[in-house]
Amino acid sequence: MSKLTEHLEEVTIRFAGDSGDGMQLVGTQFSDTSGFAGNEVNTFPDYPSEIRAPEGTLYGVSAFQIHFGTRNINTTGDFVDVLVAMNAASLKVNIANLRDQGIIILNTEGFDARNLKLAGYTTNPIEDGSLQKYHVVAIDMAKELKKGFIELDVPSKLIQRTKNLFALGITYWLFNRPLEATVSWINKKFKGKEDVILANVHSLQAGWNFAEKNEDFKKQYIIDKSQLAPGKYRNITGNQAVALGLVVAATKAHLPLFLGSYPITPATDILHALSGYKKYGVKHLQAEDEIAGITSAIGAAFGGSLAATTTSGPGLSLKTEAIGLAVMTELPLVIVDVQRAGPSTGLPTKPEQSDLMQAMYGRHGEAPLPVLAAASSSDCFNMTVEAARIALKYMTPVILLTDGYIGQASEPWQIPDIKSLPDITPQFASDPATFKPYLRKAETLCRQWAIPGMQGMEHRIGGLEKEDGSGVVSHDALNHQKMTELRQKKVDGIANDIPELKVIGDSEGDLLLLSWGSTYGAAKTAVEKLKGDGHNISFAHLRYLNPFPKNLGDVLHRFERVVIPELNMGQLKNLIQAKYLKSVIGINKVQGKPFKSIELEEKIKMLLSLENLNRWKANKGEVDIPVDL
Amino acid sequence: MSKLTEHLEEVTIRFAGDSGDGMQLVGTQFSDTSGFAGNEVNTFPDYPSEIRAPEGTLYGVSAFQIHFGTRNINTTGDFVDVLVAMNAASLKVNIANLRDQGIIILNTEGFDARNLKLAGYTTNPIEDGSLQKYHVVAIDMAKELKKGFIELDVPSKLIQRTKNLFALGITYWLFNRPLEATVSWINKKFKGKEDVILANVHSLQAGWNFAEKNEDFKKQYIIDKSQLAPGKYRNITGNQAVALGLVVAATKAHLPLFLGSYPITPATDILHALSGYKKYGVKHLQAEDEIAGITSAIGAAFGGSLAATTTSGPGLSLKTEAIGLAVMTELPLVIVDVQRAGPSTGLPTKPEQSDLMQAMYGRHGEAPLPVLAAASSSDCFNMTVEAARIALKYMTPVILLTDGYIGQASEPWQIPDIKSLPDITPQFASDPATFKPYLRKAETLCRQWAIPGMQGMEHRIGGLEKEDGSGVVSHDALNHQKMTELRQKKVDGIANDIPELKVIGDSEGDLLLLSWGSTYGAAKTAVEKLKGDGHNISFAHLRYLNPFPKNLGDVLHRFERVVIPELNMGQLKNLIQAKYLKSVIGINKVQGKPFKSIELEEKIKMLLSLENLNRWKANKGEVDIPVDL
Amino acid sequence: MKTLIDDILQKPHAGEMQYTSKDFKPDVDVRWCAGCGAISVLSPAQRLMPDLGIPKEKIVFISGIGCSGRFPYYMDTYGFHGIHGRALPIASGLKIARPDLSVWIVTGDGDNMSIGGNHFIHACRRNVDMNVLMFNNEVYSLTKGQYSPTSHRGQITKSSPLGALDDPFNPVALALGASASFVARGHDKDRAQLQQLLQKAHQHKGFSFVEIYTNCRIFNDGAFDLYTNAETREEHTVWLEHGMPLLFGKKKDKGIKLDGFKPTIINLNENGNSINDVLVHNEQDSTLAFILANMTYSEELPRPMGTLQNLERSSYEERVVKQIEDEVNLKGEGNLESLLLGESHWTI
Amino acid sequence: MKTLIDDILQKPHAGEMQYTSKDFKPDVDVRWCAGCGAISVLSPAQRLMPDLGIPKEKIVFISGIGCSGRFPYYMDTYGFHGIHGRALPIASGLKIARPDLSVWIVTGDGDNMSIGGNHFIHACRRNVDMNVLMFNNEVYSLTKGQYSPTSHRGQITKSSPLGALDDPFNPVALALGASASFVARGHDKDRAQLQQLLQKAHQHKGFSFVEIYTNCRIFNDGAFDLYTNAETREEHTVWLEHGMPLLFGKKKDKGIKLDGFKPTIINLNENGNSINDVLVHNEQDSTLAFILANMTYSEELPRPMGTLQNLERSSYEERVVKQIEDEVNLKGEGNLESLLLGESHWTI
Ligand SMILES: Cc1ncc(C[n+]2csc(CCOP(=O)(O)OP(=O)(O)O)c2C)c(N)n1
Ligand SMILES: Cc1ncc(C[n+]2csc(CCOP(=O)(O)OP(=O)(O)O)c2C)c(N)n1
Ligand code: SF4
Ligand code: SF4
Ligand SMILES: [Mg+2]
Ligand SMILES: [Mg+2]
Repeated sequence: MSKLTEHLEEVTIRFAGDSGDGMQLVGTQFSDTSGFAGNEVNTFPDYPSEIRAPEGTLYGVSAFQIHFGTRNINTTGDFVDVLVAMNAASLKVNIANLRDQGIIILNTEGFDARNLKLAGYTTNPIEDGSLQKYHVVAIDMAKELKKGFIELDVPSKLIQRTKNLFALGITYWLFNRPLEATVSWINKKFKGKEDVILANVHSLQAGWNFAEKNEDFKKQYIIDKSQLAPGKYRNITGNQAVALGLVVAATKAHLPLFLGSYPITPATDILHALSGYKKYGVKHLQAEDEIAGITSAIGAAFGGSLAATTTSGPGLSLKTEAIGLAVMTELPLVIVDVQRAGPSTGLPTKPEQSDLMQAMYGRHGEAPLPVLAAASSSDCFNMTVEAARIALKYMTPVILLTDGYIGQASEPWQIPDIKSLPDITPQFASDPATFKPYLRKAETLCRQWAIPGMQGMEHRIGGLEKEDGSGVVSHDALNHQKMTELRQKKVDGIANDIPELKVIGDSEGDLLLLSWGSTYGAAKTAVEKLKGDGHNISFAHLRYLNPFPKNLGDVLHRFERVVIPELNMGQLKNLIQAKYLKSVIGINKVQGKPFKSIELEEKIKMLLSLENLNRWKANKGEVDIPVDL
Repeated sequence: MSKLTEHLEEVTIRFAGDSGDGMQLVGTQFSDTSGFAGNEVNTFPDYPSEIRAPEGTLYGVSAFQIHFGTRNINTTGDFVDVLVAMNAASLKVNIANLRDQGIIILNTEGFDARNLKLAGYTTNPIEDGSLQKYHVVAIDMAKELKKGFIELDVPSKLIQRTKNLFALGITYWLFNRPLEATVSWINKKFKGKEDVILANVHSLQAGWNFAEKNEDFKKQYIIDKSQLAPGKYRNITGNQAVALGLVVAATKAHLPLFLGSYPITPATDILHALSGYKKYGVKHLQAEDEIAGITSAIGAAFGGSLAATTTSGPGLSLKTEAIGLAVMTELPLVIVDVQRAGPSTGLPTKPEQSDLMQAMYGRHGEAPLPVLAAASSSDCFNMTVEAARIALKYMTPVILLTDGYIGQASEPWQIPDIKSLPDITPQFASDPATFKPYLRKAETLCRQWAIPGMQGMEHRIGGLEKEDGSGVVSHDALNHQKMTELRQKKVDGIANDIPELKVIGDSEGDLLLLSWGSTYGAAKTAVEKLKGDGHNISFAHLRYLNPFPKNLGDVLHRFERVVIPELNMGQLKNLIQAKYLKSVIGINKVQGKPFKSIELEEKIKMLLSLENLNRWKANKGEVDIPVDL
Repeated sequence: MKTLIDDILQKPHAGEMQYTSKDFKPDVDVRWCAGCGAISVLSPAQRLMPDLGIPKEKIVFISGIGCSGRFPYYMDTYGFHGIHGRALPIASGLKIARPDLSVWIVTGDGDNMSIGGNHFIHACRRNVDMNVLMFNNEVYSLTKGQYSPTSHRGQITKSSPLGALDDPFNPVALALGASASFVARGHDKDRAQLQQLLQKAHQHKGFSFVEIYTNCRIFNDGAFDLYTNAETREEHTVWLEHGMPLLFGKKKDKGIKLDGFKPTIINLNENGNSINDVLVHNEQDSTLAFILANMTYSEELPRPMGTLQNLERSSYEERVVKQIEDEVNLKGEGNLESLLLGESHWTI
Repeated sequence: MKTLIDDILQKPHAGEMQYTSKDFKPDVDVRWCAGCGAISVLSPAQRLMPDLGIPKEKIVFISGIGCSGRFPYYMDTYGFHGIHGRALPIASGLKIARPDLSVWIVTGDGDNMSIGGNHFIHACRRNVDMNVLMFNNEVYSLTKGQYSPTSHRGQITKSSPLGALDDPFNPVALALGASASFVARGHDKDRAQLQQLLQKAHQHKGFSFVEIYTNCRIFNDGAFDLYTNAETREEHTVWLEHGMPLLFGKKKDKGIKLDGFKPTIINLNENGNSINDVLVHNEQDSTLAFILANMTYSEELPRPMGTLQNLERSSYEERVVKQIEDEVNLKGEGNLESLLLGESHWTI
């Protein structure tokens, strides 16, 4: 039986099941295999916030979404094309986002009376006609698996545990994916447990075979390879990328790396990764709290390490006072904040971009420091290295903002050639004769770094105001004014050392869409779509929030309207209005979810209407679009 | 011998000496006596930052300044008219601020070789002619005192310790002040120690007599009574006023008062005062740190107390996370921040206004809360009561900003009639049948307060996002959006419940001077002076920083230029530019000192020049005046 | 100084209090993992409540963050789910402000001993009358498995893939060092024992600390099996009861004897050993409590369970109330007018 | 993994180290009040430094905030004046990153036991090799006189005008409960003793805690007079020295005897008491240390001074280094390229 094939540009598939169903595992495999196959990929794991909720419940559903295609894959996909649902709860939770005519691959075993009840279905959706607008393939996976295993001597309990690979096999057939990568991963992962390997490989193959034979699967979909730059690639999450970025930055700066941290969702993975890098000489202290996390890092920085601390909102709040100390002592320190939805404990597993104002201003006194933000999972690597570069070059703490979305989402990352990355030069003092701890370099205003062990440069620093140059404690009025200004100027001056803002599209005109952080993906996709549809719109993305790129003011004033989409109530909007007195239109969403590109597309389309433009002009820029995402 | 008298409008006197010289004591007496005499008074104690620095050193000088007069006494005085200097160091440190032709009353004993050396004088200023432009009265106080005591049987050590009262007596003569108030204070203070009373009273009188007889004192100065509203008055510092405000607010709300706090300069006096109010039923916990301070207050608030926590910058930083919890749980809480110069430990004994941005935005997530600021020492009372009113009426934490200047400075305060103050009504839930913890009142959006002990309203709250109404933990996307907006709207809505901004002077025109917090005094004085000189300038003062008064936008846009003086790098300027897109001219000073009114006067005069206005217009509002105070 | 609170407090409980444990179960799903030790602590707690004879509106459960932090949601009383590590100061503020309430804290080994460690030792010292149930699972569970301050050296977790390098706290020893007045230990596999300990903690006036070994099925399964499983626990734990000899073993034929300060095991069937040689527990002896506490991580000795220390001492909030009363008795109730007038004032 | 730090570290000290205490005195005024106990600790510390045989660029003094916090300014070594309560984690980070340094912490009873309490107990547990000198003056001095966690109940201070209601920590007992390996106590009136204790603390590998009674002239003058003044201290303190009997009194004719766990006083001139009845100190016995620690607030017993406990245990930073070395020995030094490649990658 030969089947039809169809070429597609992009697809979004979502594996959903109970927490125990192994959806994260098959999701990761599917995404790696898609990478191997030469596609652009963007993935997002969607864990329940319970550790292990009761089986079959709505809040126990675990899912993994993969968006892949030939080009322009910047988000994890607005709508799902193919939904794998291992039980009724996972269907219920995920169907809202399924595209009409989308494919549902169901495991009927998960739709028994108990499961239906737990999911809150009064009738079985497989039978009650409610799924008519989708293409449903209902499979009794247990039964199918048993068939395939008849000739094998494997315990049936083991077989049952490989249903997820069966489902994966089906999807591999659907997108004509090779099985090799997953097979070799299984062999590596379960090395020594022959029956486990056998069961898994067999199930994977059985899934493929099942789909090939089954009449409900009418077509295979082909997604052409992307035009990617030649090189080595891997899938990487933002959190992994931060960990690697720190190791690479330390290497390029020829410094030991020290991490002082305290676990907190969704930042803990960075700690996990670094705690495994012992053979790279990484030292870490899992401290008793966030304050000890950052202050131990400050101690290590005083001793000459590239020091870092990683956290999320509540932890950043606790580090507030110590960040001020790092500002005053002018020690290099990388502070990574993987933002989550607040305030307070908030929605701890959900992303938001609402720590920007805190990163900028969340300290008593005038305590300026550089703030950067990563645009995507793989960009976390670049921006971490950049944060370390700035910290070491300017002797300053730097806050790098990522969030729970890009922290946990993954995308292919072109692995850099380490040797080709530029060196980072720490600002060590060298001459005891002229040494003073607060003497500054004229160009950067950075002070000198003399660390214990350097003979003849013994000195004392701390949180009290210092005399310019000598670093001696000073309560002098004019000195305080001077030092306050110097600290500000040092940070402001970094604007000369970072790339200017690039505008994609016309460099002036009606409307500029300006994104920052993880909204990059959705914004970019929306812009490309709108341009494809013939709209005139320009786009820029900010990675540097403090200082802003030098040309930002110019860029802004060259547009009639500036639109900023943010996962907060308008924090960047606020900063920009304050600094450039340029009215900004905010698109704001605080729902614990990233933007869909379609949401932005529609908002912007609305804005682009002549009527809206006129209304805006008539109101002197005071029309905001309502937050109704 | 009868002497001349001269009438003066206002005078600034400064008592300066070694830490052990009792300058704070006589300063307080002088200021109380001036209040008794019916003058307006403004005083500032100026302690050394060391606890007890070595005698005679420059950094051991302790001073107390009193500015008093018939009208318009809003600051502690830009320049000193009369300086009492008990030793060489105190002359050295304080002479810079003495007006030409000012009077110096010196104790020659403090100008011996050792003292001169410690003060860094190579020649004796009394003799070397360097004080020519002043009117110097050099007195060997020890000798004079001994004379007077000849007939008394008092140990000479005791006599020596009353030199400060001798000096006070001199100044009382100089301004023709009655001795009674101080005499009765001495009697009360040293009750039971007859010889101490004797010695002190005698010295005071001896000082008066000395001045009356001495030829160097040619004139007595008369300062006419002020036109004060009839009523009872006392001198009060901002910190005392906060303590009293809390007690009064609790009384008017019929709630017990709870303070959870941790000592920190310059806020500790509030804790000191409240810890002495046991017989008013005040409970306080001196906690193990600031976090325990605020969280214990949150616990007390949960239990139905009017709860407060008091601190300064570093402490506010530590409370960051818990403030977010109070925002999320929507519990009433008064947070008082007596600002000091930062960042980090900074200049811990010096005032600054640099915690405004932190008060506004120093929390992770979107965590809005009301921010108020007191304008003067006595205004601390009003704004504390107001903070409590808002906290209880809207079920929200409120940050009240004062600073080390008004916290420690004192001025006469008309003691309010408690009965005439309006009641405050806590928002207690009443009906278990309809009770839900997050049901809101339509007008205020405040939720209901059900406290343990209320039967049938058992419920659970916490830091996780809540479902609207029910208060049950919710991770729902749209609910989070809704709750985030509700929290914001609740705070924004308070704008309808606070006074509109009053403009003094024309309600539109070229230039509006807008002050906030403790800059009030200097700004007001400068404006009155400028108006007196015929300049056209309008003035307004902000007590509400979040939300702003409803009419602020209107007011701002009615002026060509808005000038904001702040003891920071432009924080209110920032907020206003962000919100109203109105360019602001900042006058910024970060020197650990309040503004002098003359500084503001001069800056504004510069701005009022036609040339400056034109330049400003030409530059579309982008001319800022340089910070060179 | 009568306040609105007094009105609320003095209102008597309407109707009769005929509670059963059901009255303390709110209508919500328990969202701990199946088999989580926390679930086993919930039912003794719910069963104890009716015995307290306290109206449920006067009972408050306060927690920090961690799996244990959910506890208040499962108790139909007043509840406060605080922030990480701060349950104790929240509870202290509440209890000082409201001595009429029965205040319970549920916390974890991370919440209480890591980020909350300072509040813990100060609470021990201050002796506010409240009861702490610390769910010790020797791991951070809610954040998915990092080592905690009670994890043992070498423990492999997500943040110690090569083994943790820290030595653990011994929570009961720390509590003793901080001079807690009531210190006890129980575990999730014996609910009756646990209920008894909670009752004792409640009865004790002042700060009561109960460490509870709770199994984390997911991140540290079986950590306490030796001490909690029915098959092994008799041999590997010793129950401490005031006035009773320290006997253990399936047949209660082994005892703890002191050799100087050193606890050793004697077999009652051997060498003419007799029950008279066996150490008798005394809850009021702080040194003994410390010796017993230090048996905790011993390889040879059984692990002590039950009440290590139970001292009488006035509670902090009593002292607060008394200081106010004494002052009022001495000087009369404060007059607000004269407070405002201050030391000196004048009239215009 | 060679780094620039290695270069700095391996550079030998230029010239000979012939230090005297003067070399450790920077050219600044000491700004403590005349007669402050802190001043008396400064000189033994400065005198000790030359004896350590460590180049001064390898010595670091770290402090928090309080009067004690100024200490680093008076030591001509590297120094860090941290924020309130955080000296210990700053020091821990430094020492873990830089095991080659000699790290000293100077802190106060408020800095270390109040806001810094959590870091203190974790430092005790973790055993990073550093030396803590805690200046205990039983008051917050820098903030001008509030009660501290070591103030006694009833103490009148600015924030307890009617008397403090808290019972104090016993710092050495708390350290023992948190399993600190080296715990000692000295005071400001005997500099020779103090210098000896500091030397011992330095020699001890791991975390060393020395509580130092320091008189605050201004806010708590004379708090320790009984234990520190030459006239009374012999009668009111007992010096602890390993292997030595616990004798005290002007004529050393009184001794501490244990009655069960209870220390009692015996007079060697009475009732046929002999030196053999007197308790002999053993620094390595944790129970004894706890018993001695608990003598602290006794009305009758002399206050213990000297070394309460001195245990050998590997230091935390040693374990960190060893874990890295072991891993490198096992798997070879990390290859950054392969780390970046990760578990699976592909080539385009
Ligand atoms: C300020 C802050 N830091 C970190 C976290 C993340 N966090 C939540 S629970 C937890 C540890 C919980 O451990 P434990 O108290 O042992 O509770 P368990 O989950 O094991 O019951 C951590 C680190 C947080 N919520 N808030
Ligand atoms: C975060 C913070 N909170 C509070 C303070 C104020 N403060 C400075 S020192 C101190 C107490 C110091 O007591 P202690 O450690 O005993 O030092 P001492 O002055 O007695 O030597 C306090 C509360 C501060 N500087 N920072
Ligand atoms: S993760 Fe562990 S502690 Fe948490 S609920 Fe599950 S079993 Fe219990
Ligand atoms: S206040 Fe006390 S502790 Fe501080 S320097 Fe003076 S005497 Fe020493
Ligand atoms: Mg735990
Ligand atoms: Mg102290």
